[in-house]
Amino acid sequence: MIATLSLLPSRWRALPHARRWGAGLLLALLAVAWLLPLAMPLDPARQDLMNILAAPSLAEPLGTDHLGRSQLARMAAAIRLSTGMALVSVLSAALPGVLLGVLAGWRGGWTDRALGLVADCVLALPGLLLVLLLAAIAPGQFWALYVGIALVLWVEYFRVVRATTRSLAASPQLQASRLLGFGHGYLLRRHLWPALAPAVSTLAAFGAANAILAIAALGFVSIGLEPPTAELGLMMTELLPYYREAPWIILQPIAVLFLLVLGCQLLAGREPQ
Amino acid sequence: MNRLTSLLLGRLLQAGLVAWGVGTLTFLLTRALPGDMAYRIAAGRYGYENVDRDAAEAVARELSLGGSPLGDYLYWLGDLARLDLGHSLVSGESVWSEVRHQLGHSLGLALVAVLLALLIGPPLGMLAGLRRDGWLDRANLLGAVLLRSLPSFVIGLLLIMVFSVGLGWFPAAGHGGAAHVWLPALALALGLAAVSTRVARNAMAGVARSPFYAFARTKGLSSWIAFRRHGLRNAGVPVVAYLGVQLVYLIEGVVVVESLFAWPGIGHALVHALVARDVPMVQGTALAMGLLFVALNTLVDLTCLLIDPRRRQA
Amino acid sequence: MFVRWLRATALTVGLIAAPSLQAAAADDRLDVVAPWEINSLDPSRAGHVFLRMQVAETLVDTDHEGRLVPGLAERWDTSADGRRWRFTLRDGVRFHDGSPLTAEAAVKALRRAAARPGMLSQAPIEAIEADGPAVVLRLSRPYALLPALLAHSSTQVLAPAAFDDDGDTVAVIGTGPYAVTSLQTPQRLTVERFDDYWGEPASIEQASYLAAPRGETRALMAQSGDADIVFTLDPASRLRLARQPNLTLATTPLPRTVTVKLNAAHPALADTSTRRALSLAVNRQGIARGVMRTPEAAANQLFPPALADWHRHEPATPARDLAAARALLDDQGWTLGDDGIRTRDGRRLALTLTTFADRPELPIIATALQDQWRELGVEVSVNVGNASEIPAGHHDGSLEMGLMARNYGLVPDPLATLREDFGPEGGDWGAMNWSDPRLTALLESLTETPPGEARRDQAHAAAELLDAALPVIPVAWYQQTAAVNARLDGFSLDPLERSYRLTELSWSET
Amino acid sequence: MTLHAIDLGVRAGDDCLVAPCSFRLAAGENLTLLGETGAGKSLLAQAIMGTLPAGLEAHGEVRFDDRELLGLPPGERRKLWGRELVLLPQEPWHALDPLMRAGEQVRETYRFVAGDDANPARERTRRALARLGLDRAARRLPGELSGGMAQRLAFAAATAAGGRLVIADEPTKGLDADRRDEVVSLLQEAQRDGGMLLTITHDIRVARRLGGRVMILRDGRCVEEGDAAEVLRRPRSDFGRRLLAADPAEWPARDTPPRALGEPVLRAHGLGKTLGGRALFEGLSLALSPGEVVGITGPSGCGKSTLGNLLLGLGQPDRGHVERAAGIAPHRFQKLYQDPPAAFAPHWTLGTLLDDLLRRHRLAYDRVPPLLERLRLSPALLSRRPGEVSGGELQRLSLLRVLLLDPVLLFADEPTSRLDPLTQREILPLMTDLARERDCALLLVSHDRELIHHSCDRTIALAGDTSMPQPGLAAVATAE
Repeated sequence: MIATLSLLPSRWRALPHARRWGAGLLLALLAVAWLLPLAMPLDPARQDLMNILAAPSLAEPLGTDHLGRSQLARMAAAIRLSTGMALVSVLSAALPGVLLGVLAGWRGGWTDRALGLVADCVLALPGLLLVLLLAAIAPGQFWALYVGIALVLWVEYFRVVRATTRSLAASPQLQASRLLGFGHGYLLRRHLWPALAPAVSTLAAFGAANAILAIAALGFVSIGLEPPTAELGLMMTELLPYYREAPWIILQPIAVLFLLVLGCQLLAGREPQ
Repeated sequence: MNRLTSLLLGRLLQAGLVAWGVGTLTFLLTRALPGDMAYRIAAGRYGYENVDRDAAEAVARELSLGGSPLGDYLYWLGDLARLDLGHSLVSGESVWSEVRHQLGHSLGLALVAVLLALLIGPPLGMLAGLRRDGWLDRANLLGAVLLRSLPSFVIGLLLIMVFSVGLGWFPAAGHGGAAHVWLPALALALGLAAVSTRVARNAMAGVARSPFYAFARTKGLSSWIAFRRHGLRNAGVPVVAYLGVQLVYLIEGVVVVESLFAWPGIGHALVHALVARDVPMVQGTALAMGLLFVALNTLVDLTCLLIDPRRRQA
Repeated sequence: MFVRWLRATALTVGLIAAPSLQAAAADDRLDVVAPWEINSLDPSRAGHVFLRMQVAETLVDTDHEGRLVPGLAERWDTSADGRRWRFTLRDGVRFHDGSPLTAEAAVKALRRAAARPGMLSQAPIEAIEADGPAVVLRLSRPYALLPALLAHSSTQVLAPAAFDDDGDTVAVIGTGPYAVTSLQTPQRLTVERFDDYWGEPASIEQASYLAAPRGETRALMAQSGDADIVFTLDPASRLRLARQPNLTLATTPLPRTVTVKLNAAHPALADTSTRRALSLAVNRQGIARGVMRTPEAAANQLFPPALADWHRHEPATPARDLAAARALLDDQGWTLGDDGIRTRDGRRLALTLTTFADRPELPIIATALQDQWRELGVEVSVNVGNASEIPAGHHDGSLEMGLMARNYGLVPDPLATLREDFGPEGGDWGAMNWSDPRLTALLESLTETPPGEARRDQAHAAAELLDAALPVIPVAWYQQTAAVNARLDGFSLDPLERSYRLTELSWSET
Repeated sequence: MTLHAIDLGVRAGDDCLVAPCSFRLAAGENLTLLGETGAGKSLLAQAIMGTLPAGLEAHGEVRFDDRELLGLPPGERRKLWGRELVLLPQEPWHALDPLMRAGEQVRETYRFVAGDDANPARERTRRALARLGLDRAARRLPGELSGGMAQRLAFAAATAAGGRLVIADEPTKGLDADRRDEVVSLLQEAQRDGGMLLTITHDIRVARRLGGRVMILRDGRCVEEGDAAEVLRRPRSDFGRRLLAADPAEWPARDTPPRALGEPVLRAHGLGKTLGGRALFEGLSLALSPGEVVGITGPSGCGKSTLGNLLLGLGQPDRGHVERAAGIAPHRFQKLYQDPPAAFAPHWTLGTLLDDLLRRHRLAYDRVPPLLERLRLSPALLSRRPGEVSGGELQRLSLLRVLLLDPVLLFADEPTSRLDPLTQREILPLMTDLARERDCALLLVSHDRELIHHSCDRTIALAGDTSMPQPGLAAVATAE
């Protein structure tokens, strides 16, 4: 799903080595999340209070959590929910960011300065205030948290897209295409988007991870808790107290997030500038 | 010098807009939030044990909630304009004194964290950038990705277990002596360093491949002098510029690290104020954090001007 | 040459850290860490911290067994009709600023406490006056619990200089064995021994209080020696700290019960048998062992053993009886749907359980109950919000079920809290849309009967009534825990959580 | 003091990039390596200097005085840089640290390479800059220097440590005609006091002015070698002759008959433009009629490109106005760019871009093959991306793209300045013939007066101030 974002006309063979690893890693994660429940009946909410924090065994490959629930089931559900919500957050940050960035870079002049000022102000507002305002308006809704987080993250897309668009707007390739009689749509599709795609997909990769970590931070100050749903960020907070008693438990959500970030990072191929 | 004045004017305008934004947002907070505010404030004041109807009614009378929205809004902005932030509904102290006290602690923590981040991130990043795709570069990438996927409270816990419980070098939490600032600042710094190290690595890799760096070497300068006189400064510009954007993570990290290390900072206060719907306090802390962010960004802009003389003439 | 650069940075970091090494180890100050923040100086808001740190004192005190003993008041007596109380103050007591304790100061403190939300406002007080060395309180009707209310932290007596002219508290000048040296709200308080204290002075010179909301942080501070005493350990850390050589662990049952408050007006919760079914479906053993990590925390009745008069010994712990619970619901006409949730004439048996995260174990218990009631066929959605949502929901009728930890030891005698919770129109933290005339009568007569055999029989009768009707379902009892550094002697836990008993502590010679 | 290369060649793995060749250089002498881009000239210089990129190794022997350079360990080799071997980099305005003042970049060579103390270093820098007429530029940043000034500054910085062997890599690339003589005199100065000069260039006029010995390279093979005077008059090798013929000065005189000028497609009245506070041109009026080839020439920075853009309507003149003939579709006024790849969207194949154009103007595909034939382009090119095609081929493709729209006016802005002489010799006449055949007015801009003289019907010469910074540089300075 992150892979589709890059939109580069590249077939699997053409993907350089690192990106193939990245795409493979992401597909593996998603496969586990979506295919596992089909293979074996898993109930992320079924508890067994007599068998809490059990070590990984054949019966329970990932052990049980502090309420005796199957960690395998919860991890699969958590991956599904978190990657889905991260995608919501990334899209709700990328769409306004890219559109406003192109507008600012293209028009220049006072639109550029006005949008730049708005972006700087949103960046200066404590993100936490925005997220909590949204979380309070729609209590118990996960999407509200993720959209709240996106309210802060769109500025990063805006800045990168504006810089690229501004440099391209004055370039000979655009002037030539305009002279040849092509309209704005064509210029966007042929010239602008391929130049923006790698930068945007890199930011998307890191945006997804930041969204999940932000949920973990919110869960740490006990906002957005919604038992019994399994969410990567919140699991890190819930399983934190058992870091000495059952260290493998809290490592699982962190390892999944690490693989997710590494996968996106390799896939995007470039770090955010 | 008009570049400098236009920059400062821009930042002043931004500060004004941030103040207006915070004022409006917190005003919305008072009006739009479901859940009875009076009850939450009473719970915040007297502890949830002895909150009951008459306690909540006493608070409601005191706040005189209600009245026409627009009138209140203008009245609210009027207060803000006069920098009269009112009194915290929970502790009764004047918001300004509470914020100054907490802002001082948070500012200290944030500055030490940024300093540590600058000491850890960019040097390692630049070393990795000099020898592209060497073992240090790969380790740097993996380390940065690992740190970016660890929530700051897990980093904090690991630090306490190693440096405080294990080695006993630093106190685990709380504040008081100078030694108390190190672990929370390091927990914040590692998060920031993970980002700045990759920015420094890319900048250095670009500079190392540039023609002026090659010419500095073929002129006869040793690799150390070439790095010190040409590499450091050219790679420094993007690192310092990226610092401005990075502060967003600093503010978010402060909230978690402060509550983990029991540090009386502003992030911690903002969370409590929001949960207890102590709106004047929310406005005071949010305003302080916003203006802190604008001030740090202005600092970053000035450093960029210092490092990059081209910007002065442009 | 880069190595030179890295060595230089490592050196500077080491230099700055060096002086801090000694500071942490050798200070002889008693460091106390607890989860509760000091959000104000006002006795009615943060009085509990100043009482526990023995900075301020109340007219009536309690001994190790929880019985009322003279505090700042030497003795007290009541008029024949029980409506006029006279508390004679101890003489020769000085405030920390040297000013003497006068009846006027005590009257001023009590009037402030009665005017603000808190326990004293429960009593039907008509007037409070000073009469020579004594304080006189006139009531509109007899109220035997008055001495118990005067043991509550909100009634602590501060010096006149502690308040500015419009009544706000500007300094905490008490009469306790320790005086405040520095106070940084909301986190930190440092105190030192008050030499001319009226009682026997403390042996430890300096002490400090730090509020650390996170359980993990407190546990690690105990382990690293930064904190000498840590209160309220989270279950997971408790097991680990028990194995630490330099720490001893103290636990004591608390008169606090985790209960589920039910809205008896809700169609599904109106009849007793449904409430009984819900109670039978709760796996109390699992929650006690799995979540609270103390098997004896399983609550078979509302009142824990710590409340000697009210706790009934006979009923064995009701093991989970899912079959009986299902049978009860079947009799009520709740037929099991194909999705495993019961329905009755078109309505699903779906309820919302509201709880809060100020006490970290409550959301976990809520999740456990959610699954256990799902096995019974009841769909429960958990809403983790702010603590005030339960009293707010009680008044606007929107609350369906509320999971909370009710402290019946707010005042040495639980009767005051019970009259508030189970009165004719219920209580914010007690029954909702449920009342029983027999219980109301019992609670009324209990206020007049002096302590003794007759009082205990009435208490047991009231307890039986509550356990039968189940306006609130008891789930688990609380344990107060503390980790104490081995270099301290004479530590004991106060079951009423009124005092940290710092004066009884001393550095061990080892 | 001698430099003796014996069978010096460069290989990448097992395929040979530069075939082994030998040459000798003594004190006071100079050798010029002449050839097209990609002939391996730079690789030879890098082999001697020791700056070959990873994966390439030098073979054979290079004896500098009595030391064999190829065998030296890299650490020892680097000690020679600046002190013994001096490399003048290509495009010096990129080779100077953009953040450091000009004078400082010279002083640091005296201070850290020559090892002078602070004061003598400052003094010697001042004197060196004064000698090169750069005393006013000491405080300026590289971004504010013109191409010529940047070249002289790089020379001062590189030779400060007293290196005897000076290797100049494409010293005149990106500079216009007037600067070329300045550079040649600069290089000769390095050679005068007993130094040795090895110059790498594709410009025959530079080789002829430098004199000394010449070696002509083609596809990594030494084709001819000898005295400059003799080799550059009557070259023995066939490639040498074609290389000589490519110099615009040698082009045959135009023999096209004068033709009756039709109704002008475009008129300009009293055009005036000021840029950066300086008036580029005033009161300029002209008319362009179909099939006419008009040249605009002048020193760099005199506003040639700006005038062309104004005529094409890509900018607003400060004074006067441009008037187009009525009834001509706007897309029949087209432009060719100086750097061909910059005019194409880099991410798509050329075929895709061409199909877009055909679809946009609803043209049938059958118009393309004859044009491909006429422009000597193989259809296989269409399946490649702009980055995977040579500059010459790409310029011809942009010509094809423009011709599809039967242009009435074509503004060619230095179309061949980035191309090799042979490619230029082939493309420019093609361009002028096609314009005449299709009655399309061609406006040709170039700083090479010989080229304009041999191609155009009439010429507009613009005067200009030489101290204007390089156009490319100005963009760098203002980049945010």
